[in-house]
Amino acid sequence: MEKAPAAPNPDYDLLRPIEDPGKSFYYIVIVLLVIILYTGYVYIRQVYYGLGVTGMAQPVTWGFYIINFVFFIGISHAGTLISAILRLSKAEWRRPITRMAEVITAIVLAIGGLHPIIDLGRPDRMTHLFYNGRLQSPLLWDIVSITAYFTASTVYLYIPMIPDIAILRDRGVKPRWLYEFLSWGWQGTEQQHKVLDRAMNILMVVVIPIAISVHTIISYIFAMTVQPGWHSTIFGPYFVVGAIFSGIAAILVLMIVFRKVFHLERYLKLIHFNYLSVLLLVMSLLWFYFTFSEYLTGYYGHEPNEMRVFWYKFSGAFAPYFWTMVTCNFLLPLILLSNRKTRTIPGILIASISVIIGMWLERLIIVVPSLANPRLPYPTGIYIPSSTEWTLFLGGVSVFILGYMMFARFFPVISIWEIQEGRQESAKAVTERITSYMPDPQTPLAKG
Amino acid sequence: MNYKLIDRLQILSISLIWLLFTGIAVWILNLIKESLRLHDAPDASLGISLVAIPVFFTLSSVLTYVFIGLRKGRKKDVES
Amino acid sequence: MKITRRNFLQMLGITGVAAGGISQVWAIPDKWIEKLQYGPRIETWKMSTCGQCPAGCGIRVRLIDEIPVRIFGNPIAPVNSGFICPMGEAGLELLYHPDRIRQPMRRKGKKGESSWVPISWEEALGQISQGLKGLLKNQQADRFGFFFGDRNTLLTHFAGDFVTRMGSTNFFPWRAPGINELGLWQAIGEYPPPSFDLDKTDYLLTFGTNLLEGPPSPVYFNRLYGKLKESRTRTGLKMVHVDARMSQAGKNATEWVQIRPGSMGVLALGMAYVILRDKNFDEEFVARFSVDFRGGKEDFQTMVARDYPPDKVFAVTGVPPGTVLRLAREFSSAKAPLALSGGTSDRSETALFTQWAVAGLNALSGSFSAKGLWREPVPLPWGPTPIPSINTRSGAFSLKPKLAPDTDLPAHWASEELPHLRSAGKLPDLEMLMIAQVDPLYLPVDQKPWQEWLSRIPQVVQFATLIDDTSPYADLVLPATTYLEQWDMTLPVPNLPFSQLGLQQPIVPPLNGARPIGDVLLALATGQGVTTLLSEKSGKSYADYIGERLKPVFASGKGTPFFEAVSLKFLGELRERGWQVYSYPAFADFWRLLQEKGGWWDPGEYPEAEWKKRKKFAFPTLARLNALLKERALLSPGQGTTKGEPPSNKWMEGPARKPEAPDSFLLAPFTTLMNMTGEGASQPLLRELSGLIPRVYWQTWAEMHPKRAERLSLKDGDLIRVVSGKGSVTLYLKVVPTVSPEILGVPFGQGHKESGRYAKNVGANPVALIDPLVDPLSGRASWQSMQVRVEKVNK
Amino acid sequence: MKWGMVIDLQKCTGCGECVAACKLENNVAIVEPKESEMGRTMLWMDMLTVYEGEYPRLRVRQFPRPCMHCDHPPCTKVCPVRATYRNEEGIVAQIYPQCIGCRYCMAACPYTVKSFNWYKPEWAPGIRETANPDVSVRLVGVVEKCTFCVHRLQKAKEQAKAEGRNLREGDFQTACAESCPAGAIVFGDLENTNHRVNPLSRSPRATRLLEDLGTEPKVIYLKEVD
Repeated sequence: MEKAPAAPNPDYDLLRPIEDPGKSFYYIVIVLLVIILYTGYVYIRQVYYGLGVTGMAQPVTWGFYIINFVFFIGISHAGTLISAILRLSKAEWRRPITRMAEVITAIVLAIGGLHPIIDLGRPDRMTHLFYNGRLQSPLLWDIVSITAYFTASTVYLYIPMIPDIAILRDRGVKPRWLYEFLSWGWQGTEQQHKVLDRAMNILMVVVIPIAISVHTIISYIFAMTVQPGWHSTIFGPYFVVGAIFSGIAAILVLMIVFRKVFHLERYLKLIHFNYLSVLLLVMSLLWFYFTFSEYLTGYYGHEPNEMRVFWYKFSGAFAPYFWTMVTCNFLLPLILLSNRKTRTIPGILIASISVIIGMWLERLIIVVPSLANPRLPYPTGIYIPSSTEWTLFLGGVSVFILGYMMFARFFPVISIWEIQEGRQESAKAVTERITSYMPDPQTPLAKG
Repeated sequence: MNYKLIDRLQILSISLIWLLFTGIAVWILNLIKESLRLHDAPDASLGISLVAIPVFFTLSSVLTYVFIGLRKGRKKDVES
Repeated sequence: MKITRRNFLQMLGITGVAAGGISQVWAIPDKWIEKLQYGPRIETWKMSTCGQCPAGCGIRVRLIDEIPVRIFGNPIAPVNSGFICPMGEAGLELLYHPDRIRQPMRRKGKKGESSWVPISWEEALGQISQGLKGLLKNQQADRFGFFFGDRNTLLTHFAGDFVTRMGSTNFFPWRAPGINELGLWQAIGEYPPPSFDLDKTDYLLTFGTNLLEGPPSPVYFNRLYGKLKESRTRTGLKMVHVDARMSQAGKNATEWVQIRPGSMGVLALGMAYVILRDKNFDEEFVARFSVDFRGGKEDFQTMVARDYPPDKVFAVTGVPPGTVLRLAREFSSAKAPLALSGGTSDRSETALFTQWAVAGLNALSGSFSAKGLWREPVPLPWGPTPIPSINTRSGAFSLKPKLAPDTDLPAHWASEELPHLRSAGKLPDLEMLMIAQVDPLYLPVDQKPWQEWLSRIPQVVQFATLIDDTSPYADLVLPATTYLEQWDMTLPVPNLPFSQLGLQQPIVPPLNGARPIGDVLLALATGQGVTTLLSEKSGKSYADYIGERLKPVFASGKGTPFFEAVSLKFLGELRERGWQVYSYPAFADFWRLLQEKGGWWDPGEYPEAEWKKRKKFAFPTLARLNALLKERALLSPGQGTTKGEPPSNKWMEGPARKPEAPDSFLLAPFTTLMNMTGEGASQPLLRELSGLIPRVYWQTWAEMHPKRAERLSLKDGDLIRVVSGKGSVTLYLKVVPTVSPEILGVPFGQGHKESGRYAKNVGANPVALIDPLVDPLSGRASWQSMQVRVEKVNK
Repeated sequence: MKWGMVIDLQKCTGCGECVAACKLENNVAIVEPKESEMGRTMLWMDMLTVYEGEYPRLRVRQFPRPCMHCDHPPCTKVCPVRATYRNEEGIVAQIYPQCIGCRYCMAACPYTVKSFNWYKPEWAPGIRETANPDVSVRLVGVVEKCTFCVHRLQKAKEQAKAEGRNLREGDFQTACAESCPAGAIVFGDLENTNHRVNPLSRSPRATRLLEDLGTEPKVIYLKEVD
């Protein structure tokens, strides 16, 4: 396309939240900032007094921080992975969704990545990792893979954004210099488009394995130990599935929220939700399949220590959490999404939220019980998270919300140019593609 | 607005990214050296590095490619 | 969290104030700090003897620049040969305890209030000698008394001596009676009783005796148990522990027999029944060395045959007839059977009856005829020392060279009953009472009368290192030194195959204004013009007294200072040849050697028990027991047979001890190695480790059988309230199979009202639940038979 | 040189002296009651209890539990900063100044032997100053555990060097072995045939905790036979 058409582009009302964010935006920002500042204070207190202010103890030496670490990183799989897959599979309905998804990734990764540091007893010694870390420790693998994933996904978020930034620049939206700087002199020439497409094609291929590796490696933190309930080969895929699962739920929730707040009904149509929720349903079934086989093998093997953990989850102290998890992750989504009547926006919202909760519980159920039931005859450990841990959890969530709001404040959450591109080209492209699937009419069938 | 400055900044940023990624690469290599010195499981370290380092460089090169590509692709008549 | 943390620290600060009576918390001397930082770090070692319990283990203290940093065992001390127990380890925490008293203190406010005015030593001593002077002037010396915790050291003799020289006879030593002490006293009228040699037995039957977790010497017996446990796999030695609670003794035995508290005597007689029926008893011993076995219409045989058939025994003890039969047969057919009674069996209303019955069982099954199993108590070369005694008719205390078998008892049996004796009018109203090395208001005694008694004594002087539960009833508290700052001498430990004198010497000079009790007494005596405490004019201090007592030991040429281990046998041979392992021509050398090596011992002087020489063994009979009951009525106000009622032995079985309701239990307090008598509680290490085995650190717990817990739908770690007629305490529940379903085991030794920051108001004291029951025959307070109810408390 | 420990459960009476000795020898902090209740009690040497059967056949097995000093320690592998490692004499050592307190080693240890300083360790005045000068007092936020009293090894080596001789068996004993009244704990060089541990470790009663994990502990238990 040439430069922006004179006629007011219908898609430009996507820029409204950027051009005038409105009062409520600032109120929310202030509230969030307050929460975040308090969280900061709480964290500083923890650094000052030591981890004693948490509810962790022997033998449950890992708690909320690790749980949330796994949880947030899991959510992060929403974006990049999904949008990459959709892009790769040329699913045209992806266009309004991809960016939202990618933004989630970038922000949540940043938050999740911080959690191991919060969990350190001596954050002041972080630097030790640099001059004598040891790559044989799964923690180091994590650091590497998460850095890779973070950079990759930000790049992957940024590059498709350039044209939109250019639009903002051309419309002279403040702060001008920012858009000028970020737009990298985009003018939408053929050449530039070619470059952009090629780059994106490379990226979407690179990103997928990285994304998968990240959560696999996170699962390794547990699977590499010999602890009952952790030392399992399917943990890698299990975690990845769970991650994508929770990711999709997260996107759905966000989509519904934005649809409501920015009145994007024109863009986020029921069809999108429908597709995504079906995807969610599929993941839910997949998740159940993994959970089932994980516990069945444990149960059938009947190794005493395994069983101690097993019963601790199924009928012991953790039974309530466990069965809630099963309900949230499997039963509820299954009921709500498999049935067309309930596969409505509210139904989907409920399902997604329950999945998010369920997945958090799953992380809890993976981390704590194995620690609480040591192999040797110790008493079973107890873990009651302290207010500090709750606050930091809340803080993490609010950082996410704030981050997302800030993004939405400066950049369009729906890729304008991709939509336009879709309007102008994809219809043609798709028909071509479809005809290319069809058998050619010219060549007659060989007579037998 | 000062286009020259912004231009500089853009170049600076891209080079910083390179710096970062080379930094990471150097760090990983250093860790491998460490593990060799303390002879504890360098194999794992090697494995990681084999995957990680190329990934980082692909990313950075893609970025640069886009950066240069976009500059090349500018219309000549555009005024800065 | 932060807040509670603050509070905790503040709490410490405050207790510090309250205890110290001064705003600033006690710490090590300031000059040390610098020394600790910049000192040349010269390491030195000093030998001494542990004073945490009466066992007298040799210790070896490591000093850096003259500052003690750690206590080890003295490798050449025969009693512990280099090993010590947790209490011994923790000694320094007592020495450096931040709440130690710095100055003499006078109580302000009325009795029972723990608030203090620090005063100078001069003032304090002045006040005491004033009091004493007054008493002596008005011929009221008998109004002066001394309640003294006997740590089996020379200081006990010295204190007794002090009291006598003051012209009073009211010396009240306190300690738990030794193993078999009560029973053998009744049977053969000997105190101290003959001692046993665990090494020689092939069937050990312990009636509540826990050699591993308390006196006489936990270290020695843990060591011996280690040896026996290993050798028993070859020798087939059988160790059976009879008690309501398994305890370490039961865990390390080959068999544990559950029994209802206080009914052990009945089991012993039940076994006797079987042995008699089998005619499988030690005819010779019974015939030659015993009385009242048969003949006469109320003899032992008839009583047992009539009253203790297995089924009846089962009804009382809860031990199935089959087990009684088996035990009896195994025991009587063993070559060297040994039955011990003490520990928990001492702490019931049937203490003496049980011990006597067990002694009878020993006699019956040939224990006394077994070669080398029983030995004579060792007389020390320094000749007889007066034994504190109480006359059960007059209730008068006195120090005698020898006890009269029918009227006298060792004083420490009855010393818990002082208030009762007073109210019975057998004890004069004291004007001045000294208390040292014991905390009566913490112990399982009848608390109320004690408080009243102490309240009515105008001058109660307490020697203490920490303000303890008794202090609020003392008018004057004098800061005493710990065993690491004073001279003393531990006396031989009963039931060890050698006699040992452990020298206690000051590892450091007394810290922060504390003074050794011995020297204070000496000063007071000279203040009264009494100088005869030390026979030599040259004598200045308590150390000299020890020297004097040691001179005869030196002169006798017996024994030797500790030396590197050689087998007892070899040493015996050396001695027979009249050799000395060290040569110490002059007493000075002997004294120096003692300080270098840590003590003196004599493995040779240990003859086998001679039954020809001694009084015949008297079997317990109904007649004797009932006579005794009348004889000792004094010790047990309002107990025993009422007039007119035909003599029966119902009471010997104690009250019916079956818990009735599903939520009611029999309270069975016990002690742990970490905190034998409650003193341990003041030291953080022991405080924490007191619950090492049940893994309930710092807290007091209650042990319940899984079945009962299930029925009450209680689970491990629950908080329960234990309620008795007397009071209630809240405890952590521990569900363990090591207690009989009828009892609730609760550790004794925590829940102090005072005793420093680490003990104060931490945990609970089962004594709060106990009604003052007394063994009518010995006057020992009982803590075994309280019925308690249990209810769940929500955390 | 491969230091190891043999614990004869047939001898052990479960008195707990080893625990006390260990705490004092290594200046292991005593946490306040609240903490302790949460399960933050620090015991380098612990005493574990197993109940077998029911009365009258009830047997209670108690065993002291130091660090197993595995030959293939699961804890050292996961440490991201080499704060714990297995030294050439087989002792699994902790480097307190190095530890970042991620507690991964605690999660990875199948024997749960490690303790963590949740707060700054506190001592009463006087007791802190007079702690064992040979052992550094830990800081807040680091993991600690039994070191086989490695500080004693250093002293013993210096001693032997000064006297110009090789290390003798008696020279280096851990606090627990040295103080065990029952003589149940024996410590020495597993590879040195002159040391008592060597034959003992090959006794038919010898067993290791969780052997099937292949961690190859150097703490060997001799089973209780009755």
